[in-house]
Parts: sequence; C-alpha cells; structure tokens
Amino acid sequence: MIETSVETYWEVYSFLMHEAELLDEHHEREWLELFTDDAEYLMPVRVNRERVDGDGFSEEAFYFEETRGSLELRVRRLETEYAWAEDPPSRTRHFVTNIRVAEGGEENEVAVRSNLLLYRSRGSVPHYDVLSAERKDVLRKEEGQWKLKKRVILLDHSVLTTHNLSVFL
Amino acid sequence: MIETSVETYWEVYSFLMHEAELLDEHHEREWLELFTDDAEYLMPVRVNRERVDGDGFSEEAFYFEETRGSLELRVRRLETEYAWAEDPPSRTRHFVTNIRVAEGGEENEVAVRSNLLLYRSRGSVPHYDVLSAERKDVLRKEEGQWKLKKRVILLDHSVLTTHNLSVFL
Amino acid sequence: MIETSVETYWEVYSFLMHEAELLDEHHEREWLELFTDDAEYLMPVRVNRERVDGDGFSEEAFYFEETRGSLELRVRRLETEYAWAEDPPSRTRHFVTNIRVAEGGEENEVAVRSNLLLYRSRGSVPHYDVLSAERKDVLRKEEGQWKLKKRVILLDHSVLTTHNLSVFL
Amino acid sequence: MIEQPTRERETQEILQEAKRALEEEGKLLAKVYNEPGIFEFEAKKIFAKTWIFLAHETEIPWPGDYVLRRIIDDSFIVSRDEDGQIHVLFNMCRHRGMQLCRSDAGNSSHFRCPYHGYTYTNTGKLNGVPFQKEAYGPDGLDKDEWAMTPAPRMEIYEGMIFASLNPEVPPLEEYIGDMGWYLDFYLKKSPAGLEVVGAPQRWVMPADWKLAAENFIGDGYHTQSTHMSTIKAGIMRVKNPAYLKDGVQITAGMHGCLFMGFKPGSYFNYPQSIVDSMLENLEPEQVKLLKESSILPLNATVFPNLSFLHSAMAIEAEGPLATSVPYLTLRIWQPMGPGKIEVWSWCLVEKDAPEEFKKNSNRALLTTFGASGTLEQDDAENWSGVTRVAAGEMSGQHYLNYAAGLAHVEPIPDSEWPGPGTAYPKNYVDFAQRRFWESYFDHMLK
Amino acid sequence: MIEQPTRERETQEILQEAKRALEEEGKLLAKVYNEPGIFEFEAKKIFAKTWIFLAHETEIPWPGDYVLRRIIDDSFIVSRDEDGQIHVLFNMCRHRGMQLCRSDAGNSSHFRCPYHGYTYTNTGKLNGVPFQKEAYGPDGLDKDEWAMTPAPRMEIYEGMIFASLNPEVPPLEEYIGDMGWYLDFYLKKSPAGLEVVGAPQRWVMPADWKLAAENFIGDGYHTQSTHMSTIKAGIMRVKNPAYLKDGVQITAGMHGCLFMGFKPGSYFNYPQSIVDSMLENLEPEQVKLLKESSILPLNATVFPNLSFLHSAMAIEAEGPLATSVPYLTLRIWQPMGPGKIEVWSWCLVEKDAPEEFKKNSNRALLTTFGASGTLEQDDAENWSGVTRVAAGEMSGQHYLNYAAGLAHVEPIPDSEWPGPGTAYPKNYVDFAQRRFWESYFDHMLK
Amino acid sequence: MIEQPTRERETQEILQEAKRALEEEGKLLAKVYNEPGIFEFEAKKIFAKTWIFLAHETEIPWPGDYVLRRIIDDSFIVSRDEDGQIHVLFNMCRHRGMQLCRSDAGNSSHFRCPYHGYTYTNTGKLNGVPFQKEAYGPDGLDKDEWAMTPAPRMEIYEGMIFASLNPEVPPLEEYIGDMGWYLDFYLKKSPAGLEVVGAPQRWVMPADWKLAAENFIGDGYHTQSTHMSTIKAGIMRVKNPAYLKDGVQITAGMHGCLFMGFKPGSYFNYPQSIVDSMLENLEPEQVKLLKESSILPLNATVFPNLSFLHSAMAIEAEGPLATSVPYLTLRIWQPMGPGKIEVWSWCLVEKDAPEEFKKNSNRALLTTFGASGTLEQDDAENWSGVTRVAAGEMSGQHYLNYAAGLAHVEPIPDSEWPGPGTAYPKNYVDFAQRRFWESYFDHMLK
Ligand code: FES
Ligand code: FES
Ligand code: FES
Ligand SMILES: [Fe+3]
Ligand SMILES: [Fe+3]
Ligand SMILES: [Fe+3]
Repeated sequence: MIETSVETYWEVYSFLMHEAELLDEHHEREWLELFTDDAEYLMPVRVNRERVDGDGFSEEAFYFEETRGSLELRVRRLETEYAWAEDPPSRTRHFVTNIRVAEGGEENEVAVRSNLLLYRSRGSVPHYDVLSAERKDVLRKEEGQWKLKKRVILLDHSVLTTHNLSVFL
Repeated sequence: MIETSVETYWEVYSFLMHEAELLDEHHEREWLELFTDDAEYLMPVRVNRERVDGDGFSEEAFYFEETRGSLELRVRRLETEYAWAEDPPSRTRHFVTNIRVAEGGEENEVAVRSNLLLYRSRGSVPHYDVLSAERKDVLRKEEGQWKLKKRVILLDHSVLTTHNLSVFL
Repeated sequence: MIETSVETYWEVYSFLMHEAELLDEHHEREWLELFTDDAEYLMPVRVNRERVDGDGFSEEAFYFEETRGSLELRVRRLETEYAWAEDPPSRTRHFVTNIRVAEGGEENEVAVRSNLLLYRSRGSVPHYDVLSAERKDVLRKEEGQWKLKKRVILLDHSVLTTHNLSVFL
Repeated sequence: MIEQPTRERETQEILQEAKRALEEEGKLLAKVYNEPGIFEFEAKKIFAKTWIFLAHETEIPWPGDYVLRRIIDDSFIVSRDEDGQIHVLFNMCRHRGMQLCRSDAGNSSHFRCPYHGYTYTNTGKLNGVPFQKEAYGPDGLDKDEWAMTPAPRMEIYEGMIFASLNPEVPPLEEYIGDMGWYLDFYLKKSPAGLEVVGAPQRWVMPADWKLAAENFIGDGYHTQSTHMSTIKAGIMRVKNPAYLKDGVQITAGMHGCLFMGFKPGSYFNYPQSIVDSMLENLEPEQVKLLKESSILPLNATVFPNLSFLHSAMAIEAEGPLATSVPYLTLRIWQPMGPGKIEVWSWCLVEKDAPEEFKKNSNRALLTTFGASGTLEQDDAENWSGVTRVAAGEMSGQHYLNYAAGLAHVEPIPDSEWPGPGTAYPKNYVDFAQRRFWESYFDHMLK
Repeated sequence: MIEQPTRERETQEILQEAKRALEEEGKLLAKVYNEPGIFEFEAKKIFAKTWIFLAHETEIPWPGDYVLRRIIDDSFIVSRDEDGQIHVLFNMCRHRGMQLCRSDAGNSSHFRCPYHGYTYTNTGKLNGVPFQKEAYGPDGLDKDEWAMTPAPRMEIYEGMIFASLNPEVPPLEEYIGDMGWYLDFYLKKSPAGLEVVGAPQRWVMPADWKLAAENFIGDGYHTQSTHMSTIKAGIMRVKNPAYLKDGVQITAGMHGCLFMGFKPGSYFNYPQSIVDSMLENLEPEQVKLLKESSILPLNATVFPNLSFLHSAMAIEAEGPLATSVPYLTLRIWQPMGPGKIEVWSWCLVEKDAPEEFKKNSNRALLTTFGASGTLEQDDAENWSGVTRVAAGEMSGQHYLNYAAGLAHVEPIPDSEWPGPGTAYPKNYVDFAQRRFWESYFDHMLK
Repeated sequence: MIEQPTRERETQEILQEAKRALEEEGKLLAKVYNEPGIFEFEAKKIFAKTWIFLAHETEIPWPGDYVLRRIIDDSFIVSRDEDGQIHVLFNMCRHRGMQLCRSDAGNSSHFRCPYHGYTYTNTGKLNGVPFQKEAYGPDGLDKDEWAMTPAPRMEIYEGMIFASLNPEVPPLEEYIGDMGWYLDFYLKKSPAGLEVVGAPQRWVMPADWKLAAENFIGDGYHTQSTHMSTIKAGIMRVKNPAYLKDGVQITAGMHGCLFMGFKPGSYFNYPQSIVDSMLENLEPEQVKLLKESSILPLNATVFPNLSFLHSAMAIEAEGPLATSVPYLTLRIWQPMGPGKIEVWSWCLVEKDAPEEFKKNSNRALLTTFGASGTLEQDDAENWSGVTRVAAGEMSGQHYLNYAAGLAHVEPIPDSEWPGPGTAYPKNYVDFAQRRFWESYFDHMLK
C-alpha cells in the first residue's frame, strides 16, 4: 500500500526499477553502489512447517547473510574472468510487482515490500528456473539519493529450484 | 487503463496490494472482511472452443460460485485445525499486474481489471504450480472504505494445473 | 524509471495496459492500429555467448522483423478462417511489469522499457509455455494519441520454448 | 554376467505378491500405488479392456453437438448426428493421422482435417477428399475403407455414454450387472432422467487413480478424520463425526457402493417433487429401503475409474442455505501417467427439478467436492500423500491393512436384503475395497 | 507366471508390422509416430549411423571461429583452425568429462576446461595440462592419447558440414548420391556460393521429427489446406490453392524432393544477377529444366532430418514488397526425446546477391517459415497434433494412407527426364514419402 | 526377428566395461555419469544397501523433536522420544499408506494420520485407532503388528544419525572402519562435540551425484582452475593457486579424504579455545600431524554420498573479516532421478565455540559453499556440465583419465604415517577417486 506520499512512492518505484535493470544487465558493480555502507542483505532458509509453527524462516540459517563488505567480495569474484558459473551469463529477468511503501523506522527511511518473480535460463537448453519471493527492504535517503539499507528476501521455496545462487534477488 | 482519477487508482492499487498480502500471509479472516455483504466471487469453468464460439467460459459450471456466506464457510474450515490441505500451508505469491480501473456501473463503484499470476508450492518437493488469470472486480466504497463487491476470475486454463483450490485467487 | 512527467507515465502505462488487453482478447486488428505507419517491430535471435562477447542478440537474424505492412499480412491471415495455429486460440496473458519511461530521441516521443512475462496455453493439455523478455519501445504522440513507433523484443531465451510464434509479444 | 530381471518381470512379481497378500492376509503391498511399470500394464490390461465412461448424453443434446473425451491418451469425438444417434469416433484422421477435432466442445455436422482437408461427417463417414482423382486416380479412394475409426465398442447406460477399446468386452449391461440395481438410486430418481449442469470441472492431481477409485467404492471410515474440518465448520451438518459408521456396504460384481442413513422422511432434503418422483419411479424393493431403512447410496465406484457421490451439504454459514442441500456428482479418475490423474467432475441433477434447486445443488457440490471442494481438497492431500511415499524401495515391503470387518462382520442374509450382490451391515469395513482390488488383480494378471 | 514381452520386443514388433503394411498395402501404422521405445531405437540405429548436418561453413568464416552443435544429446564444437581447416570435436574434456566449450558461438584458438584447466587447441590437440609433472609424473601425459575426440566422421558437401557417429558410414558424396543433382538447384545458383544470414532460429515443438522430415520430402498435397490462410491473406501469391498439384516428385536414394512450376522466365523472382548466374552455373541438363519446364525444386529432405525449402512469398500488404520474394531455408529436425524436436532454421542466400535482396529474402523467409512463419505456424499445429493423438493404444491398430499416386501415376521414363533417381509427373502423390519410410525401416530393422 | 538387448542388459554391459577399464587402464567410461538404467541400479544396489546419513542429533535436541529426511524417495521421520532415544520411522501409515508427517520439522509426541486418524507415538507405536472395535471387531487390531515400520537399520556415529534399508548391512562402526580415524579431525575437535547451525540449505542441481562424491573424496587438483575466481577476489586467502598440491591423499576402506597444510601453529585460524581443545581432545598420533606436519583434513567422502569439508575463507573485503575464518560443512548428494540431485548442506560448529565465532563460521561457509557459495557455484557448473555432455552416444566410447599419481607416486610407508588406510604424499593424484569407483563397481555388479 502507499502509506507515504505519491512522490516517495515514485522515487522508490524508480529505485527498484533501476536496480532490477542493473541486475538483468549484469552491472553488479553499479548495483553494489546502491547499498548503504551498513547495508544488510539476507535470504533465510525456509523450512516446511505446520501452520501453528509459523512461516518456517530460520533465524540462523541463510542462503545470503551479507554485508556491503561481503557483497563486495561476491562482486569482485564476478569481475574476474574465472567466474564460470556466470560465464556465459545467466539470462535473468526480475519481475517486480506488488510494491508497497510505508514509513520506515527512522526518518529518511521507508519500508518497502515487493513481490519478485525471477526468471532465469542459461546456456542453450530449453529449461528455465523460476524463483518466487517477497522482498522486505529498508531504503534510506543519503544526500538526496535513496540507498538500500536492508533487504530480506523471503523465499516461497523450501527447496531451492535452481542449481546455484550466482545471481542476486 | 485509468479512466478514473489518479487518486482512485491509488486507492484501488492499495486495496489490491493489501488483499494479495493478506492471502499470501494466510489471513483469510481479514481477507473475508474486504468483501461487501452482497459480494459475489466467481470462477467459471473454461472450455477449449473454436474462435467463433467465443472464450469458452461456462455460464453454469464454476470452480467458485461464492457469496459472502459461502466464503465464510470456507474460511471457517481453514480456521479449524483439521484443514489438512492447507496445513502445512501452501506457499503462495499473488503477482498482480496490469491493473486497470474504470468507472463502475453505480456511483461509489469502480470496475477493476487485473492480471494475476499465482505461484504456489507446498511441502518440500521442488515442484510448483502456476495459475494465470484475469480478474474482473467491482469495488464499492462503503463508509470511506473500498470493498470487493464482485470478483470474476477468468482462468487461462481449460484444465486446472493444481491439485486443488484450497487457496483463493 | 520515470524520467518524464507523471502524466506521461500514466499515459504510457495506460497505453501498454490497453495494448496487452487487446492481444489477450485476440483483437489483433485493433492492436495493429496502435502502430504508426512507419512502425518497426523486431525480435532478434539471441545466441548464448561468453560475457565478453555481449548479450548475444543477432543484428541479422530475427524471429520478427516487421513493418506495419508485414504486420498487416500477419493480421489478415489471423482474420481468415484457416489460421489453424490460432483456432482454437491460444490462451495468453501478457504480464507487463517494470515499466520505465524516458525522453525519446525526438520530441513527441518517449522511450519505454518494460518486462514481459507471456503465459500461453492451448487446447486442453495441462501444459503451458512461458516467454520472458524485455521490450524496448518508442512511442510517438500523433494527434494526441500515443502510437507504437518501434518495439524491440529482447528475449531471455536462446532456444524458444514455444512451438510457434502465432501470438505477439 | 548376472542377468538382471527386466522391469516387466519385476512388475509382474510385485503384482503376484500383492495379490497373494490380499487374498491370504487381507493386506495390500503399498508398492502397487507407485511403480512406473505398473502404469504401463494398467493402460493395456485395464483401460484398454474394460468399459470407460466418456460423457453424459445431455452434454450433447442437439444434433451436431460433440465433445472431446479421452481414454488415457486416446482422443475420441463423442458426437450426436442429425438423427440423434450418438457416435464415438477415434479423433485421428485416416490420411496422415492429424487430430481431426481440436476444440473440446461444439456443434458441427462435419469435421474437416486441417492438414490436407479430408472431411468426415459427424457419423465418421469420409465425405470429402480434396482433388481426389488427382491424388488417388480415377476411382478415387474407397470411402468406406477410409472412414473414421469408431471406438471398438460403444454403449449407453441410462444416459451415460461408455466406450471400450476391447472388441470382446461383454455387453455394458452385463458388465455393470448387479451394480445396476444400486445405480438406480442415482440415475432413476425421476422419470425425466438426469442432466449435467454445464461443463465438467477438470484438474490434475499427483495421485494414483486407484486411491480415488477405492476410496469412492466404500471408504466410509475416512470421513471422521479426513473431513473433520467440514463438520467443525458446519458444512457437513452432522453432530457425530462417526455418523457414517452405520450403513450398508455393497459389493456387486467388480463394483461396489456404500449406503448412508438419513433422518426418516428427509430423503437427503430433496425437493418434494423429486422425493415424490423417486418413490414412484424406483422399484418397490428400492423404495422399501428408502422408506423403511431410510438409507441411500452415498458413494460408489464402477470398475475401473468411474465414481458416484450422492450427498447433501450446507452452502452458506447462515440463512436458508445453511442447511443440507443434496447433490449428485459423477466423476472419472483419468490416468495421466504413473502417479498422476486428471479428475473430471460432473454435476448431475434431475431434469424436472426446480431451476433454483438445480443451481443450489450445483453450489452445494462445488462447496464440498471438485477442485475447490472443502472435502475433496483434503482427499487430494491424502491421495497425493500416499502416492508420494509409495515411490521408494520401502513400499516394496510395506503391507497395508484391508482387514476391517473380516473379524466380525457377516453379510446380511439375502433373505433380509432386497438388492443383488452382497451387503454388509456396516460402513467401517473393507469388503468393497477388497473387491476393487480383486477386480484389479483379475485384470492385471491376465 | 505369464512372461510379459519386454518393451524392446514390443517396439520391434511394431516396427515389423509397420514395415509390412507399408510395403504390402501402402499404409503406415500410426504408432510409429509416438512410442517411447522407438525413440531409443532411432537414436542408436539412425542418428548414430547416418550423416547429420551440423553447420554451414559460412557460420564460421574466420580462423578461430566456432559454433556448438548437437547430434541429439552429443555436443560438438565445429571450429575453423588457423589454417582454415574445419574440425568437429566432441565437446567433452578428456580428463573428467566437463563440457569444454559452453558458449554457442565465438572465436578462440583454444578451449580451456574450467574444471581442472586442461587446454586444447581448436584442432583438438591437448596443449596444456596444469602442473602436469606434479599430477602425472616426470613424463607427463601422452598428449596424443589424451587429445579431444573428433566426431568419428566429418565431411563437407558444398559448404555444408556433416558429421557421423558411425565410422563405417559411406562417404558423404556417396550417401547423398543421386540427390546431389537436385541439391545443385539450391546450392549452386551462383559460383560465389551461399552464405547464412546471421544465426539460425531455434525453437522446440512437441512433435515427432519424422512428421517434419516426411512433410518436406514431398508433401505438396497439404498446401491447399494447411496453408490456405496465407493464400487468402495474400502472402502466398497464387490464385489457385491447388497450384502445386502439377510438378514433379523425385525419389533419389534415401532422399527426395518436389519440383514446383513458375511463370516461364520468372525464376522465382530472383534478381537478374542471380538468374544469370544460375543459368550459367548449373549443368545444361539442369538449365534445360529451368528454361523449358520452368520448374525448380521447392522442398527436399536428405535422410534423416535435413530439409530444404526454396520458395517465394510476399513480405508486405502493399507496395514493392507485396510481391513474391524468393528465399532458401535449410533446416534440421533435431530430436529432443520421444515426440519432441528442436527445430534449427537457417536462411541461405547467394554471397554475391545484392545486399538489399539478402535482407528482403530473409524477411520473406521469416514471414512464412521459422517459428513466426505464417505457414510453418500451421505445420507445427499439424505435426504436434498427429504426435499427440498417436500416443495411445488406438494408434497401434490405426493405419494411415500412403497410397496417393499408386493407382494411376507412372514414373517419367528416364529418356524424358534429365535427372537421376526416379521422377513422377505429379505432386499430389506419396512416392517420396514412402521412400522416406523405406529408408527409415531399412535402418530401424537392421 | 533380431532380438534387441533389454536396457537392463545394456546397463550391465556398460558397467562391466567401465569396471574393466578402470582396473586395467585407470580410465573411466564417461557413460556411467548419465544413463537412465544406471540410476535404477544405483537405487537398488547402493542406496538400498549402504548406510545413508540422515540427520545430526543436534537437529532434534529436545524430546519430541523430529525432522523429515529421505533416502532417495523413501521418507523417514527422525524423532527423539520422551526418553531422548532417537528413532527412524518410515513415514507411511500402516493403514492405507498416507504420508503420516507432512512438515519437515517440529515437535510432537504423536503423529496422527489425516486420512483415517490412526495415531502413533514418536517411537512408532500404534496408539490410537478411531472406532477400533467398530472397524476391526471386539479384539481390535494387533497394535504390535501394525506399528510403524522402522528403518531396517539405524545407528549413530558421533552424533551423526545414519539409516540403512539393508538389514544385513555391517555395523556402522565397521562400515566407516579406518575412515573413523580421519573423521575425528572433523568431529572431535572439542569434547563438547558439534552442533548444527540452524537448518540445512537444500537445492536441486542437474548433476549426477557421483560427480560431487568423487570430487569431495579427493579432487585437490580442480581448485587451481575451478576456484581461481575466489583466489583472485581474495576470498580464498592464498597467493599460489597451486597451494593445495602438497598434502596427503587418503584411501580408507570405501572412503577417502585429503589433507591440506596450514601455516604452522595457525590451525585454520580456529579460536584459541578450539585449538586448545583439539590438541587435547584428539589422539596423540593425530595431534602429532597437527603440530608437526601442520596438516588437517580438508574434504572427505564417506561412501556413497556423504561428504565433509573443513576450510577457512574470508567473509568480507576489508576489516577483521577479511581474513580466513574456519568452518565445517557436512553435506549429502541426494539423488532425485537420473542426472539430478538435491544437495543438503549443514554447517557444524563446536558447541563450546564462542557465539560470535559460530556466526562468523557459518557466514564463511555460505560465502564459499552452499547454493550461494562462491566456490560451490562453480562446482555446480562443472558437475552439471559433465552430466549434460555425458547424456549421448559418444560418452559410451569416451574414456576419462584417472591416472594421476599412478606413474610416480608411492604410498607413504605405514611406518611413517600414523593413520590407518593408505596415505599418498601428494594431492594432485587420483587414488581416492579410483577408490570411490572401486567401491561403486563392487556394489553395482553384485
Ligand atoms: S492428415 Fe488429415 S487430411 Fe491429411
Ligand atoms: S575435466 Fe577438464 S580439466 Fe578436468
Ligand atoms: S491411511 Fe493412515 S489412518 Fe488410514
Ligand atoms: Fe473423502
Ligand atoms: Fe507446410
Ligand atoms: Fe570445488
């Protein structure tokens, strides 16, 4: 929902669109610059549990438990000429829908939720992977620029249906 | 398309985003409260027909032919501890796109069309179902709140590709 | 991103929503009228290449290399009663997301990018095809109406995962 | 070199052992629920040999009407010709094998093949061959030799259209045999007969077809557990979850069903007009059961994959529809490969029932059965669960319990039971389920 | 215990009966279009035994250029070395079997395996082994023994690169044999030869490869029905839908093709420069057919899965491109498993043709053939339709008609036909299709 | 009629030839990496015969805790009862075979079947049968006969819970045998023992399980190529890409591992408390290796599909975490069908390690291994690449090189090596990989 001004919504919308574009065009370095220095990037493991036990997201186990510093390492790796998993690169498409913007905890911050359908194919086999998730982001405005302070990727999978996570969500 | 004011569009957009969120978080009771008392919720059976015979939607056969009163029964069932089909719950994601808002038949009403891609997975098998549909909604404003007066879910399937409809679209 | 006025964004948004609706409802003739007389409609072949060699889109080979005049032929064919490939018609759903609008090269033009997930099923087999792409459009305003001057469909496939392209993207 | 057994032999051995265990110990070997080789046998030894339900006459009421139906992978056009005769035609062109008709329902006097343009009447006659002399010479083609291929056998039972791939299959009447007496309760409640409400629901389920067929032949026992949610929610209007325990389980030939009791005089809440017509239209013996025993068949399975359900449930939480509304559904469990089915579910209602009742009856059905049915949702969970865990090695030594009733339940003496076949005075028993499996092994090991 | 026949035996029996029916009755058993066991035979007995087209020389014009191609599941690097020599190398590292090259096209003098870093030249020579002495001792590895594995056979025919998994396959020249005389019309219209326009289209289709191969070998008959929409829409610029009925059908060895007539002197609307060069470059006998009979080969199939199409169609609704523009496409029907193919479609054009013509020729092709082609769209509908309805039991007794021409068409006497093989004076006949099936059974039952 | 060999026989022949080539020539036939018939053999001859790792005790620390685990398609509940005893129970109801427990983890004293409501304790005892007398008569059911089926064998090794479908499998202790001495380095660094960090990562990969198992048993050679990117990026904190070349490769029974050197006294950068406890807790002979040879086991595989990895990597680009942080992962390569696996990856850490270290150790793991691991990403690329290109005909004649070390490397004399099994003084060798394959063929050809 929009619980902020329409202006803010548009800025956030533009930010997410730009971000998706950078990822789908494999500009990982520029993508990294969208993060604040104290950024967190988390993708918890999800366990199939009974309704009474909640949504099954682990508090200890993750697929990604990243800081800006660890994302930097991942991007550096992709920048070498030896990142076989992404060369030839995956063809990805980030379908970002259901964007909801609310006031953040701090001022200059907004809490953003969005649904992400990630299409991924590689090589020349007629096979593709689909990852579905909700993303809960916190964006902070720094020097007039929105930055990603925190992202939590909440998967709709208890078993990941892709052979690796050499791409970002 | 937007054939109403941008304000109305935003209200409708927010309504649909909120609704999708309630469903994906399994808050069926709150979801039910989004409906008017005289609400209709329909999903007709679709038959694969020749072009000259139209889109093949049945006028008699349905997957859902619901009133608020029958939806109430469905929600009550999910609230028992015996709804095996949804415990452990399905992991769903409602991707709502192509939202179009037009004047409704009555005043205080708008006609809303949207595309819905429903991702669903259950248990811990790396298998998922996809349902594709257009939804034609009528929203009515009651005491300043938009409510769902009517929803018709127009499937893009002549054979449902999921083992049951224990989830809502 | 929105690099134009919000008004323009809404007009473009409405245009794309309307266009998708026409295609999903098989109004190919009306769809054709959305194009300018000098329109181009291109879908290049994509080859799986190493990262250093770029995104692999061919400059010579296409799946569609259309003008308004050749699209006219395609639509005429669909209008005959002998277009077996689309009778019974495919059930399609154009999920249009990540719409980004920027100033165009010329005035009265805007450059629009969007992500397209095309769901397609036919007959009564529980099988469906998915096509994923980015679309780069140029819209031109003619007599107060936006028209499609150019569309380039950039597939996320090196092998098309559908048995034919009797539908438009 | 150690010779490995072929899969065909392994399958055969699994079936032999499963049959032995059932007959000698009242146990079923779980492996039969999920073994790829078994599905191939079933296609050839059951679905290519028995009578398979395709459609109801009222789905194609007018001359020229047709629907497409399948027996596993074989596509058939079920058409009504200009004289009202019904035909079941293999949906493959005789020329180069193109699928002749590609829409699932319509009205047409002819079928024109898109590939080269051969045209057939809806009776299957070859009636047009483009440029025939050019292609086939002055005498052209022998039209009779090149007519469409009808299903090897087609017969109609009380409006229900069946076909068989087996030319030697016994007549349908005989095949249904004693079960007919019980089907009357579903099919003959009105002299006007039944009609379908719209088109069938169709959906796929990762489950073995036998689980559904055996559940519908007589599993009264699962209701108190599987469907508890609908009792709690007030959809199934009963106080005692075990309300089904008393009743009568029937085995009749390869088939079977289950009788459920109703409040004397309530007749499942059917409208008075239907109650009157059923008491008038059914045989005295049948009426006696309705009037004196106050029981009616609930569910039934006609071997192999046709099932019936007769029930009554609430549609809404409050108001007039918060009470039981009766309905009848007929469904097939169409195999789609190992461990996968396509379910086809029809709603049937008496032609002369009040229009509003027809609508409500259909709503009561979809509230409870069909893809969105609050009961069938949980059946699907069970059937897919069994199928999934039966996939491995363990199910090859895992024996299931089919002994309910063996220890203490005797058939009702024929003198005390008006119907044919064998009747057991209880519902929490496995007699009908075992009969299903006996019929199954009879076919599979032939 | 009744011993069940193994699937291998059932497949064999289906093939025997299909062969018998074709030879004795001019009928084909529909089951051959969709039977899982058959596909396994085809992989071993046809695709591992014959010559398979991989690429055109002009796809890799420069030293170091390479493309990846497949024979069903076997991946090959087709590379041009520094001396311009072409190599076809199995794309699997000799060390631990990693896929050496993972991009479908590029330019590189070497291929470096990502797993442990073995490096090979684009001729297949093993040229670098990391820490070789450390791993393999002072003498290191025998570089020759551990070189890449070339395809068992590789030969080039008029710029077309073929490979075979069968070391005993006859020379390509001999394999193509009499068909060569007819391929000249496609391949030798200019002394400059042909070049591909960009990369091939690739798409998947739920169809059996044989349907496409037999359609392209000679099915002139389907045009008047399957492609009617393009005639009505003015894409195919003909008045009479049966315009194709007159022509000549050819069987040549295992292969065949179809001649189509054109308006005398029009030569498919080729630019004058190409017309001149074709009349000059082709053999006198061939030119005679062009000049006097005004016919040109339309479609052809080289057994098993390489097809050609030579045609001319309109590109636009009005204006200069609303007239027939000629084009040539070469395509393979690559099996992907039972009932599934990956189609590869190339556009070829004379190297010395005007640039604008090249572009238009390619547009004319994609307006009509390829994934988006207005004609091929409907071919795909047919081929997938046949495949689908052939999946069941019925197709095991369903015989298709391959008798066109048998009753009334005699071969053209050799004295009256300049070319090799056998020529039939009509197009609505099945001689070439039957030849395809004869070649098929010859291989399958060996 | 030429009799075709059955697939079972073809598979058998492939295995025979592969075994011969490995033994006689140190070569592996690539076909074993992708042949559908082989997978069926593996399920029966390996995964149904050996010990398979299911879970770690600390995943179910409290009474009533349970997790669901699988052996290929067989589902098991691994539960801890009220007395702390651990049980491995086949997750199929004894009544009609429903999957009893459908959540992957939880805490419950009982399992209630949704289908008919049978209830079992978490020890497997049948404890409730609804309306038992009604269904089974006055004596009811024999509760012991109808208890849940435990896995044929279950044993625990150092907190690791294994099960076997084979009642005759040797005791786990004996099965692990000499390998135990090497596993101590992973499992006994602290008297407090290990604990898992949260739940395992799970993801699917289109790769054959044997590629991962053989890579982890001893492939030190691939690091310098496959993982070069992580060296360049500063994740793997080494200067020389060939840093792994010196070390010791071990074969112990059917199993094996690889020792890696570390800077004397650095002990993989473990916190001092862990270093102290490992030097105290391990056997003197083991400590000697740590202190004097400064080597520690890096990776290991326990036949067939359990692997270990002990390593130390940087987590961040700058700051305190830009240095190597040690971690331990345990993983299984769960087959999902031919050429497909589900990987389960656990992080294990000493129970008494500092909390902050535990968190960092887990981060170091997921930076490098697991679905998002910068090293394992590339392993996945390799393993799926091999599997893909092995699918065709060519791999049936394609022999892979397993000769590293054969020419020049001798085992370390027992007198000079403290551990059991056989130790080789180098890492770029194939002794352990060959041992994996010997164990494989021993099982497959039995
Ligand atoms: S296949 Fe039907 S007319 Fe040829
Ligand atoms: S697999 Fe290619 S170098 Fe090892
Ligand atoms: S299947 Fe478990 S109680 Fe019947
Ligand atoms: Fe039920
Ligand atoms: Fe055609
Ligand atoms: Fe590795």
